[in-house]
Amino acid sequence: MKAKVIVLPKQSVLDPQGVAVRDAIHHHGLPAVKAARVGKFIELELDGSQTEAQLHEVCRDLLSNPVIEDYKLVVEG
Amino acid sequence: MKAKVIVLPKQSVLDPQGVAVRDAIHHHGLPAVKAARVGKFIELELDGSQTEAQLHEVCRDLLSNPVIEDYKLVVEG
Amino acid sequence: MTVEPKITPELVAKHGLTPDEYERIKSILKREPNFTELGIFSVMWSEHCSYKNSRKELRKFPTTGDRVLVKAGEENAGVIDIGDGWAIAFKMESHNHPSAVEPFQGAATGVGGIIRDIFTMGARPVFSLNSLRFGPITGDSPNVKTNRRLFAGVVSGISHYGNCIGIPTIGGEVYFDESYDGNPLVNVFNLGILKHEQIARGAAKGVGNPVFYVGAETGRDGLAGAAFASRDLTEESKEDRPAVQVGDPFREKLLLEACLELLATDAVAGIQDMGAAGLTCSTCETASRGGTGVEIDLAKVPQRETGMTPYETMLSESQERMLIIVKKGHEKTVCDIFAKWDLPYAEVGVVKDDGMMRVLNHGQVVAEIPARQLADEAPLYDREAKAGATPPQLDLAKLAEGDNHAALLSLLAHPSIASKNWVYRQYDHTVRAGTVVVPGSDSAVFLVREANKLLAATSDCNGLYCALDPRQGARIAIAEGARNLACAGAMPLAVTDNLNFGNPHKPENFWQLRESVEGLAEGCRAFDVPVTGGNVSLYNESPAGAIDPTPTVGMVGIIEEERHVTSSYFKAAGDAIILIGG
Amino acid sequence: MKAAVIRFPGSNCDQDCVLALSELGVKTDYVWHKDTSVAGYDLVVLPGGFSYGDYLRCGAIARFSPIMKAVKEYAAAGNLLLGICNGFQILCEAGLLPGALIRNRSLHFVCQHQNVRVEDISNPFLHLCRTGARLRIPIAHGEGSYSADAATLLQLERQNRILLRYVNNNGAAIDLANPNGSVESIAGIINEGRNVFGLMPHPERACDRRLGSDDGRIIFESILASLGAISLDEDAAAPTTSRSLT
Ligand SMILES: Nc1ncnc2c1ncn2[C@@H]1O[C@H](COP(=O)(O)OP(=O)(O)O)[C@@H](O)[C@H]1O
Repeated sequence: MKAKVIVLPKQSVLDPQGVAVRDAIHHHGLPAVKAARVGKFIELELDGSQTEAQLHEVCRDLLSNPVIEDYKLVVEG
Repeated sequence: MKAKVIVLPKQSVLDPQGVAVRDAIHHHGLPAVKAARVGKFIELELDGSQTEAQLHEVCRDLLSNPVIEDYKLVVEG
Repeated sequence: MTVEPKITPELVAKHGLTPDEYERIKSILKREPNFTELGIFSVMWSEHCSYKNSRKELRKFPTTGDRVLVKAGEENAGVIDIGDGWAIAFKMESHNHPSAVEPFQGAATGVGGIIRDIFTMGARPVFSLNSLRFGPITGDSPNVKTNRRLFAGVVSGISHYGNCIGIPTIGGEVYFDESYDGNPLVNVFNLGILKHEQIARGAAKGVGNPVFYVGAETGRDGLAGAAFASRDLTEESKEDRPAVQVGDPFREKLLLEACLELLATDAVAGIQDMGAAGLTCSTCETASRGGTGVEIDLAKVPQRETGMTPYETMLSESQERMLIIVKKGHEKTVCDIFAKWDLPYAEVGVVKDDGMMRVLNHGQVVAEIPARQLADEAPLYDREAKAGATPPQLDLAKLAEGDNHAALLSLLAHPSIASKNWVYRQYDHTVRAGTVVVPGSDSAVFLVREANKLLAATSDCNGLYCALDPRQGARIAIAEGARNLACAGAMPLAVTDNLNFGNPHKPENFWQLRESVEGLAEGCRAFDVPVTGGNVSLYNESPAGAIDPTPTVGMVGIIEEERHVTSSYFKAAGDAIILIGG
Repeated sequence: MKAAVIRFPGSNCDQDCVLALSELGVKTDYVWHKDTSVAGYDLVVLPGGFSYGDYLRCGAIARFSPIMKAVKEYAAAGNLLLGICNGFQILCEAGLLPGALIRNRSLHFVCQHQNVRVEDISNPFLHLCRTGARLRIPIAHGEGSYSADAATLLQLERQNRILLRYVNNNGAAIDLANPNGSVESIAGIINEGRNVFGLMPHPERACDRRLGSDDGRIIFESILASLGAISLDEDAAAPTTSRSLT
């Protein structure tokens, strides 16, 4: 059983990484990329004894910083 | 049109962040998490003028380092 | 066009302005302000920008001396002569409130802000210090966990920004005490080196000169952060906090190099960083200092987000931006240098002779305010000062006899006393190849190669002493700084300070502020060192109460001869140990 | 002889490198990352710093900057190329050296004076040292943990291409003395052609005794000597242990 967590900077917050990546892709010769945002991807392996609410708590308190980031949680299998 | 790129450390490569995340989750009181891996999530906004091969090239050459990382590319919409 | 809200007494209050202050605004404008103008006044007249509650006290500092080239308050930072045509610019600044909300970014942008203050003076930043206060970090209570998160976040924020930009952080201090529970203090210091003739001014000189905006695009970050920093922290501040500013040290590095490269040409008439209150502060202050007016058009300002209103653009606190007054005819020099460093730039306005700060949006006037009255004529207050309750006296006779050995060990294990290696190991303290005495000694010693000068620097303040007796505590802070410098082999040159206190509307807090300022002033006179500038951070107060008064002192000294350099470690077995003073 | 220090926009040890080389009497130029030639130089240095903010991975973006094409050709022709810290990361990203540098195992940036042991002197960068000599040189990095697969490591070992290892005060490469979790305590490696050297420690910060150590000089002096730019009395120059003050 697995959970996948995606953490991305909030839209209103400056994302210097995203800007650097977009510029680098342009330099690389691919102007088709209009914007880039860079966040974290976290894969958790679960033994099944957890609840989804517990996972959300971990996402909110530990894996993301609610002040500047949003997260998405997908539990699989 | 969007592309999503997930970059994760190869299984064989040390992932100190993953270990730290797992330990922190245990501390938080959720032993159900057996392992964690931490990678990057990159969201690209596209104008449609690119080919999938070009995106793969960017993923391979720029967004990931094949020596230590694997990537997954999903193009949407 | 969005319709701007109507000005109501509630809206005025929400902007932190009193009815009297609002009347004063009307008499300056000779009419009602519009929404944008109200926002502009609210940030310029916040404590953070106007020092309206503390300015009268600050006048008590000694600010003159043979070595003073630029006095406190004149510019972004004071400048001190160190001989042979060389000078230093240095200053300390707080980022307490932002760090309480988001420790990593709050501390990081604090470092960015103080570094901009220094290179705005034309100086190349060469080292930083940091002075930190947190609540207790040992134990398992929710408060303690928060404190640990704040502590770790602040240290990595400073490390991230300072290391990336390549300026060594060579010293500082960290204290842990209940009074800082939920009210962390993050004071950062930077020092830069320059030749006397390189001193740059933040004045809009030369009517007709173009005004340039350079650096990062403006977004909605930190809207009205200056006003935010001029309030107590409450539970709700977490809700109505401004969009958090995110620092980009890479951009700032480019900005630093580009600005220094530009200042080395003959193109610049004036330069000012956009710190708190961004465009607002930089336009009206340069106009006020230059005795001129400035007109800008917001439509020309590089923007990161779409649909920003004039109010938002003027009040944004996006980081890594500067305003440059360019000598007419030298526009191309500016464009070439900023293009070389891949930085956004735009000609956004012009210097006028009418004393007004005029803001246009697509050619339409959206704000028009007399610059000098906005920048320099904020109301000044004499707050009521009254000593608080006398702190409990410790009766030494009643102290229990204990195991001295165990007591010593537990003292040494206290986080405030224990080694700070965990902190300074995360700071690049050897970049620029000049650190002669690394963190861990009484003062750091730095060899400024361009000038071949050895400088020592330290930051000091014991909040507990100041809580017991703010005047005496402040004098002790100065004396401790001077002692730390002497122990490194240095003669003290000058002082910068950061006054961290609670809400000044409470008489006991204001009393602490006044006593501390007078104590610092006495200390400075005793050691014959001028104050070259600093920062005031009030409202460091949560529902549990105000912080201990913390007038942090940053002191810089010069070491005349290399053989005088001394560090505080024991060097060899068999060396004699002598105790002096007492 | 002439040296070039490449200046990426976020380089921050470029000035320190120029200073260290200049003080040894080497004429040294800055070369801008947007330039396209390093012709005429006898030594090229990729300095430390955060080349492009290091936002994706350290060195990932720098690898594609215009100057790197020239640097690769220059190295392929057998000329001396030195990558320090971020420069080492760029060399790995660019494929000029094998392996990669990942996040320190502590997840923290680490800055301290560090002992490293010279493992091999049959190269232009360390030939004035003695094998086994201990040098004390500052490190300052957040992503300095060297990582490579088993086959690569074996090859590095067999070809004597591991040039520096992190060690303790007694010269032992024990785990406690490993500041970042590098595999086999590796602090610096060289390419197969033995002309491209990457290392995490900052020798340019250890060229002046006033800064606590001048052990870094031996690296620059070795380079100069191998280019025939100086001739040294080898015994006088070769430290068997640290020459530093403390
Ligand atoms: N936040 C910090 N950043 C960098 N160095 C620090 C920091 N805190 C403490 N240090 C360093 O640790 C050493 C001891 O600090 P401190 O305990 O304040 O000394 P003292 O009490 O002797 O003045 C000093 O060299 C100081 O510069």
